[in-house]
Amino acid sequence: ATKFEFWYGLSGDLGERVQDVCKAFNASQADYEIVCVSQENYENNLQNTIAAFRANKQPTITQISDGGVVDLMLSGAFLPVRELMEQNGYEIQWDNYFSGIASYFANSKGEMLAMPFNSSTAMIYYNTDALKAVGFEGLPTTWEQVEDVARKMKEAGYDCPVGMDPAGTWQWWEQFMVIHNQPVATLGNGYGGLNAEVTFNQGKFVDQLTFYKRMFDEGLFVNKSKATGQTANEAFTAGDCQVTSTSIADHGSFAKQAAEGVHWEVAMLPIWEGTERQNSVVGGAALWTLKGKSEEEYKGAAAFYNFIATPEQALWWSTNTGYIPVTNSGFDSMKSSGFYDAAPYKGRELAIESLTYTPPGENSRGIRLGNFGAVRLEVAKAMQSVIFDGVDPQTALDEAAARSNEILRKFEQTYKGQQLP
Amino acid sequence: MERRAVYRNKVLPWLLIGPQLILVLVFFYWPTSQALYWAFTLEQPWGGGNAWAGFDNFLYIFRDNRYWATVLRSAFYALAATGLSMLVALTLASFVDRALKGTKLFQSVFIWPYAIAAPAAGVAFRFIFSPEAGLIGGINTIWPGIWDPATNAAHALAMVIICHAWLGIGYNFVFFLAALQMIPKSLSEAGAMDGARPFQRMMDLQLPLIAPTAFFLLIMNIISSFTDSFGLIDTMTEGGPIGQTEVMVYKIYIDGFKGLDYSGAAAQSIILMLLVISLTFVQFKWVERRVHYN
Amino acid sequence: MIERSPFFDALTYFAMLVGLVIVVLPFWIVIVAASQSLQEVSRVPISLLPSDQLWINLQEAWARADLGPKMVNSFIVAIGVTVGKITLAAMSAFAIVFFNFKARMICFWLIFITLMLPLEVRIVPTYSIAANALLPFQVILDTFGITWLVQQLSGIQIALNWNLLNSHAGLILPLVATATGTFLYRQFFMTIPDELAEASKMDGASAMEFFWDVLIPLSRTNMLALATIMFVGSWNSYLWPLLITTDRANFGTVVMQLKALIPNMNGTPDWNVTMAGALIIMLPPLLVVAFMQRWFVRGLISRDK
Amino acid sequence: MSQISIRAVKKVYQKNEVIHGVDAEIEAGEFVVILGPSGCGKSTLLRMIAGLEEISGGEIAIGDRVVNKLEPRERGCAMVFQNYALYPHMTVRQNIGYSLKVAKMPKAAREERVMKVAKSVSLEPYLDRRPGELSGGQRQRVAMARAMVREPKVFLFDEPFSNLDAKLRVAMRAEVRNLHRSLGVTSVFVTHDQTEAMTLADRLIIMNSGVVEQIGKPSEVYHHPASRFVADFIGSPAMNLINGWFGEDGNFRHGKGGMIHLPAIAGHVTSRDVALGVRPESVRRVAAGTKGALPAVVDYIEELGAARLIYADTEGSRIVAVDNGTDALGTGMPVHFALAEADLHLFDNTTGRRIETRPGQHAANDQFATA
Amino acid sequence: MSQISIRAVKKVYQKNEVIHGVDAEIEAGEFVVILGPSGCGKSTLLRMIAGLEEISGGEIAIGDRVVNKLEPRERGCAMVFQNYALYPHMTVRQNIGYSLKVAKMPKAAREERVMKVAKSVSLEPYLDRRPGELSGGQRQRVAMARAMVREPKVFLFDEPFSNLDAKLRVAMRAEVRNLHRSLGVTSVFVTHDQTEAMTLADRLIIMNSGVVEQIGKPSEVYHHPASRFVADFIGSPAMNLINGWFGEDGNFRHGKGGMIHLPAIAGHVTSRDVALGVRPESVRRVAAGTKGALPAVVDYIEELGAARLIYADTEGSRIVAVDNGTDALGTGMPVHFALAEADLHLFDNTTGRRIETRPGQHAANDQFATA
Ligand SMILES: Nc1ncnc2c1ncn2[C@@H]1O[C@H](COP(=O)(O)OP(=O)(O)OP(=O)(O)O)[C@@H](O)[C@H]1O
Ligand SMILES: Nc1ncnc2c1ncn2[C@@H]1O[C@H](COP(=O)(O)OP(=O)(O)OP(=O)(O)O)[C@@H](O)[C@H]1O
Ligand SMILES: O=P(O)(O)OC[C@H](O)CO
Ligand SMILES: [Mg+2]
Ligand SMILES: [Mg+2]
Repeated sequence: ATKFEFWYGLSGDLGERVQDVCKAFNASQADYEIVCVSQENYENNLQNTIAAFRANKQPTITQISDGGVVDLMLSGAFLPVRELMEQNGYEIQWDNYFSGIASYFANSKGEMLAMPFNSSTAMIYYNTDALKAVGFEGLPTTWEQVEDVARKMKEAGYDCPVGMDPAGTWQWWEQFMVIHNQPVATLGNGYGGLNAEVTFNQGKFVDQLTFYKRMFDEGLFVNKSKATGQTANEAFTAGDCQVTSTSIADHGSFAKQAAEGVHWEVAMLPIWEGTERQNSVVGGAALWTLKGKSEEEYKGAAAFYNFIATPEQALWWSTNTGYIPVTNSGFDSMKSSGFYDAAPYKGRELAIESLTYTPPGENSRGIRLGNFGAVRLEVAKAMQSVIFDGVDPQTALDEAAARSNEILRKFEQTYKGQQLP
Repeated sequence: MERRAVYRNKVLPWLLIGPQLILVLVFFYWPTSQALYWAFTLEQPWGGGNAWAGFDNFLYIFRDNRYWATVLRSAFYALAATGLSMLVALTLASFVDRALKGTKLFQSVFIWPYAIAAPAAGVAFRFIFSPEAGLIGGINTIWPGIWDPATNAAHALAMVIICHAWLGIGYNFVFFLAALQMIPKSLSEAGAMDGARPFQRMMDLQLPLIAPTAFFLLIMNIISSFTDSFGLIDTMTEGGPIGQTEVMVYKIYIDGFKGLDYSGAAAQSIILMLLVISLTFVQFKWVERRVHYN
Repeated sequence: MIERSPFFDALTYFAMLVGLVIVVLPFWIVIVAASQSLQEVSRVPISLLPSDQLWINLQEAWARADLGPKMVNSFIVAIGVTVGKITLAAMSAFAIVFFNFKARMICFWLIFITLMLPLEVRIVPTYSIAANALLPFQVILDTFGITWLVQQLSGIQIALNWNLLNSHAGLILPLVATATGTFLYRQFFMTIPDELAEASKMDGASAMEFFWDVLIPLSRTNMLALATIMFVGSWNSYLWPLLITTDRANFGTVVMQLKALIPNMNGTPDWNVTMAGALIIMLPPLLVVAFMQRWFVRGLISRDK
Repeated sequence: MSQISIRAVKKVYQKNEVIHGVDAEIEAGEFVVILGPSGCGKSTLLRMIAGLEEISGGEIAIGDRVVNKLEPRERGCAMVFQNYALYPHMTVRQNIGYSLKVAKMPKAAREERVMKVAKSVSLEPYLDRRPGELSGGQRQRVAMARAMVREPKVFLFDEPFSNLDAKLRVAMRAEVRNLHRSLGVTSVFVTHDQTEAMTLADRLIIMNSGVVEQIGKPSEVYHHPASRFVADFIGSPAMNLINGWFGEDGNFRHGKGGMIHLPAIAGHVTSRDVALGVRPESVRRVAAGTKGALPAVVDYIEELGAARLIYADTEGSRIVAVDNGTDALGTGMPVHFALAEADLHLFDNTTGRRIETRPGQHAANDQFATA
Repeated sequence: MSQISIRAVKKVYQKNEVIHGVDAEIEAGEFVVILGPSGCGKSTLLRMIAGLEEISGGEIAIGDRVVNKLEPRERGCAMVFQNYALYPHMTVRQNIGYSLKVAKMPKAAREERVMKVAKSVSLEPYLDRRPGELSGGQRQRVAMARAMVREPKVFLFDEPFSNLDAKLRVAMRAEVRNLHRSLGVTSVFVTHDQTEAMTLADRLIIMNSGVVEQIGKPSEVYHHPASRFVADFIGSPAMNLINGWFGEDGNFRHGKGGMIHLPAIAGHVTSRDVALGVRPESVRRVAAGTKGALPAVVDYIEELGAARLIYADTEGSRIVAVDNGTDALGTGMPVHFALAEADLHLFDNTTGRRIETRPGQHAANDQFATA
């Protein structure tokens, strides 16, 4: 059997699910053997993939998240998945994929560059007992309500109404921008070319950051992170924090890990009253096929892609993680089978609802910026410096924007003369 | 090198020194030249090619106040950790030097920190200093939030520096003790005959005489503040909060390997190398002067 | 010491005891925490008495960080670096100290400049060669047209390639390349009187016979010292393995696993397991230093003179 | 009253007694040299006087104070160490002035005193150098200046010249002598070099394995050694010491049937296991057949330039003679010796002590006795 | 034919000539000592013979082979080094046997030879010790045994006793002499100790600053020094050398108006800037008023035990005399000296060479001249 490697950026419970997929694939046929290696998280995986590629030791398949799409696009290091599948004689219904996914992971012609695998979006999770305790019916949908319940929870003696890691830019910044229809960058969030400039220091996010700061000062939001010894997710499942925001992907893990007596539900991210909700942007990652491997390995990769695209596999994956089904038909069939109607899967359909709330617009089809990981880090720093050190939000964001632009310019220079595909 | 070289042979010395020379060329000179090249170009992360950038990378670094903050922080870190560590080590060494009964036991234990990997010490001290557990965290149960290295940069930096200083105690102690023991006993006795009391002898005789060792240690500690700090920071704070515990090496790592800016990192690397070389050069000059004494 | 007053003696013991606490306390806390149960370790402030869970925690840490294969790797690296360094260092120091050849001083400086720059300081440069350690030779062959020549003559394209990523060689060789050992050996060789070499010459021994029969046996202490320093240094190395190893499962070292032990994956801050892991990982070099103390201290110090 | 009294002083190092009860009185202004082989306890004794070593038993008084419990600084002694023990990081000026500085003497007064002392040992040109920039002799002088500057009651020297080469040693000897002459300070000087000791001392204290063998003037010690040890130790080439048996007939029997007739001594000594001592310069070659001449066979000759040493065997015992002859003499040739009767010494081999053969046997003279 | 021929040998270190053309012939079986002050090039010359130092000019032959280009091991020399240079990690047995092992001699034969040599220097009981566990003298003997075991044609010694104490040195001297007597191997021995040189040498080579000053038998060198340097260097206390001016009237004028009448020499010497040499033992005290006695004033006295040295000033020049008197003599007291005419030497102060005043002036005798 031909062996080939697959590096992925998930760990913990989700990482084990990936291993399950790999085992299932290996068991399903005898021609190929996939070797799946966890690189802990998306950033590490990107970094290690680059190192390996430079050393000509790259895996055949690597899992790159939304943030790394442009890095891959210009790397010249990958084979577009569409070509790969065609060459190996697989028929894939590319237009069956979620438009959000397609707009993120496809080139400007709409040709899919990477195989969609684990897609998600950011959600907010509530401890329903705590909500009940403060007399809130249903789940909050606006930031006003969130503030309100948080304040009441505090008064009711909850130490940590909302757990938040200010380094979590994806849910607390990126998705906020998108659903509030705020541009992260010019040229349609960078889709228009490498010369885009960030603009997140203007508009609603300045107020939002001011809001976060106020919440922290009032003790309604509490810093929860690795550095404090307990992440926001842990604090939530342990019942220590009553609200948290994270990926829908964690829905499965929460169900397993929630401490006894902790009851919770998931909801779409809140918006400010008076704003029109825009669709949220797709998260998670897709599978990229790297250059420099043998035909046999590519055949194996194609077979693997085909395997995960089978309806049974897709169903298994979405069932056992919180990731959404990546195809329209997949979603439809799960929905019609009543999958989302009862616990423990109830609520996951809201992710799809969030993603499809409106048709993707200029500001909500995705973000196409080079070295976006570094930009995220700048924003994270801005958020932390506001929240921890009391820096003025506008100042902090201006600085982050200026630095982000430098990162983008450097990227542009590095790939001088190249175009986004 | 004043000694006469005893053997003359055209081939043998090359065979002997060859392997090391090759390793040094492959792992030192070639890479350094390569990095120098990167520093003057914009290297594509995936290695597809690069664009000539002249001094841009350096100018970019020099214009970046965050870089200078890192340099200052590194200097502070180095001096604080070094000073703390050397002070403790010197104190211990000068008491051990009295060679009372049982000192041997203390002496051997004082060396232990040398054996410990920085990341291991980092993990241990992280627990000790953890705000919600362990030893220091206890203070938070009395005054909540008074100790919080997760968000307070000063706390985080202090925690790392203390750990670093602890790690250096063993090494510094060994050198100080050796230096003190190398001072002829008769010098102390001459001091006693001259009427000086122990503390005064320490200040007037011992300290000036171990000054060269102290200076050597200062340099070695500063260099180690570039090396050991990585493992500490990576396990204790990962440079946080808000990058406020990043030191030069850590920033190189973050910018280069996390931020995928190989060229900027290469430029920083070159600067760091020059810095270390000049420190060592100063040390050599000092050593030359020290020869004077004896 | 001249003054022998009881007060001064008492002060001395007191100061040394304080020092002992400073040095030993972290070790103690690691051991204590590693022996406690989750509840005990979560108590604030922590009890400073060990409990009975040590073995369980050690097993848990061993399993969680997959320390078995990592231990093997760490030993391979530490021993590889130690042996490699000692061998190379003794040889090159011998050449530098005892041979009179033209490029002697140049070689000396070429090697000794590296002494000033530990791997961490030149991490980016060193990393640049991770992909292909033989690239310099390829470049030499290319620039001198040898590649072209060989291709013309034999049709074979010379492509030297030695990838260091995820290999023991990659973990070991850059650590071997520095001059620490060479310097230590040089310092030692310089203390060997010329007459010893001359006596062996008069006895009819060749240079290599002198090396084997006299120098090597004489440098046993230095070898032990260097071995200790190298073992500890390479066991404890962190940044380089982190960069050069993308396949942690197969090529990771124990020290790299420390971070994986920090509680955050599973929700509960089980510091007891973390400390048990730290204990396992810090033990081998600690034992080496404790046992080799006598020799290694001497060697360590002679490095500076 | 003497300046330094050493009374039954003992020293024990870790249960190991190295000084077994020494008594000595040193007069004010005297220059006393402690002489003895390596390891005999000279330094230990000196360091106990200085206060650098605890006194395990007995007591030491300086002036009229028992100093056993006093710190070095309180004893009024200054010491010159074997390796000078100069402060390497201080200039000559600072080295000399350090004790004054410690004593908080005002700077001006200090300067003046340092200058005065430096002048007295001709060190002015070097005041701003460091010890490392001085020659051995100059360093030695700094060490002395440093001791002098405090105007101590007692000078202690521990082999101060042992690191100097032969020529310099002789020169420094003269300097120390001059110094002592001009300052008149009580001095105790330790050495194991007998020439140094002889030429410097007012009185010698000869030590061996932690006990005092003899205390006396140099000439006294030379001409009237109180023990076999002293006889053997003092003088170069060493005194001939022939082991033998003294009969009541006044004959000394030794070796393989050797016999020396010594009527002058006969009456004073009863038969015992003794050693007969005679200095090589008191052994003179005489013509074969001279009455009572000791017959001997030349073993070998050592040419000294001015004279030669004849190493010979007289009936199984080794005898050495200083000879001024220039005739060809070689191994195996027969010679005859006469011993100067005035320079004959007897030692009890059991106790090692001298056997007094006549009262007032002091100065050597030139008369030669025949056996 | 001589065993070692040194012909116009030069040595240049980095443009610095330290040996300026040395010629010497060493006969087979001879024991030659190279003597000279520190730094004069003794070791360098010896090392060139050994092959440890390249020969910059001239040639050295051992036996009938010019050895300039040969490796040490091909020259058949064995060397004993100043600090012994024993292999510290090997036992005595291994030290001695190492050269045989390198030469691949079978183990049994090697053992036997080592045993034989060890026996000849009484080292058998120590064969399994390391050098660190031996006394200085024993180490010295191991070094000699190591040299002997190869049965070399030539023994080379570079100050082999300089690390030993005085007594041991004398003893080792005897051993080396015996060794040479029994083996009869040509030996070259370097030292700067004149007593050692005088007592050991068949012939002396006296070197100074890279040139040979004199080659000759010890007594020849002592009694007939070929240059002012040799006169000053050989003998202890050193020869009195009084700088002055020799008039045609046969009077030697020196110092502040001093004049010595030397009729015996007068005829042979024209007026020149010369030094008059006379050994201290040839300066005898005479009664005041003795005809032609040199008047002098005592500077100081050095007591040597057997005799004393009088350091005195005679009209501005320093003169030293060996004196056997026992009368009290002190600084400033007047004395009178007579010089032994047979032991008077004259040296040209410009060239430093001896001025021959009469033919065959060799042996000293006891006659004393008056001025
Ligand atoms: N600190 C010490 N501990 C134990 N024994 C000691 C110590 N110092 C000296 N000794 C022993 O005491 C004895 C006398 O030593 P001391 O130094 O007084 O001899 P010394 O006569 O000065 O000899 P040298 O001429 O070699 O200096 C020696 O046997 C020595 O080994
Ligand atoms: N390797 C060398 N390089 C340069 N000069 C040297 C070297 N070896 C010796 N010399 C010089 O050559 C001269 C003679 O040295 P040599 O060692 O032969 O003297 P020596 O007579 O043996 O003296 P000593 O009695 O001190 O051993 C000295 O001036 C010395 O400085
Ligand atoms: O946690 P995931 O897998 O949903 O991904 C989150 C973000 O997309 C990371 O960029
Ligand atoms: Mg002593
Ligand atoms: Mg020499």
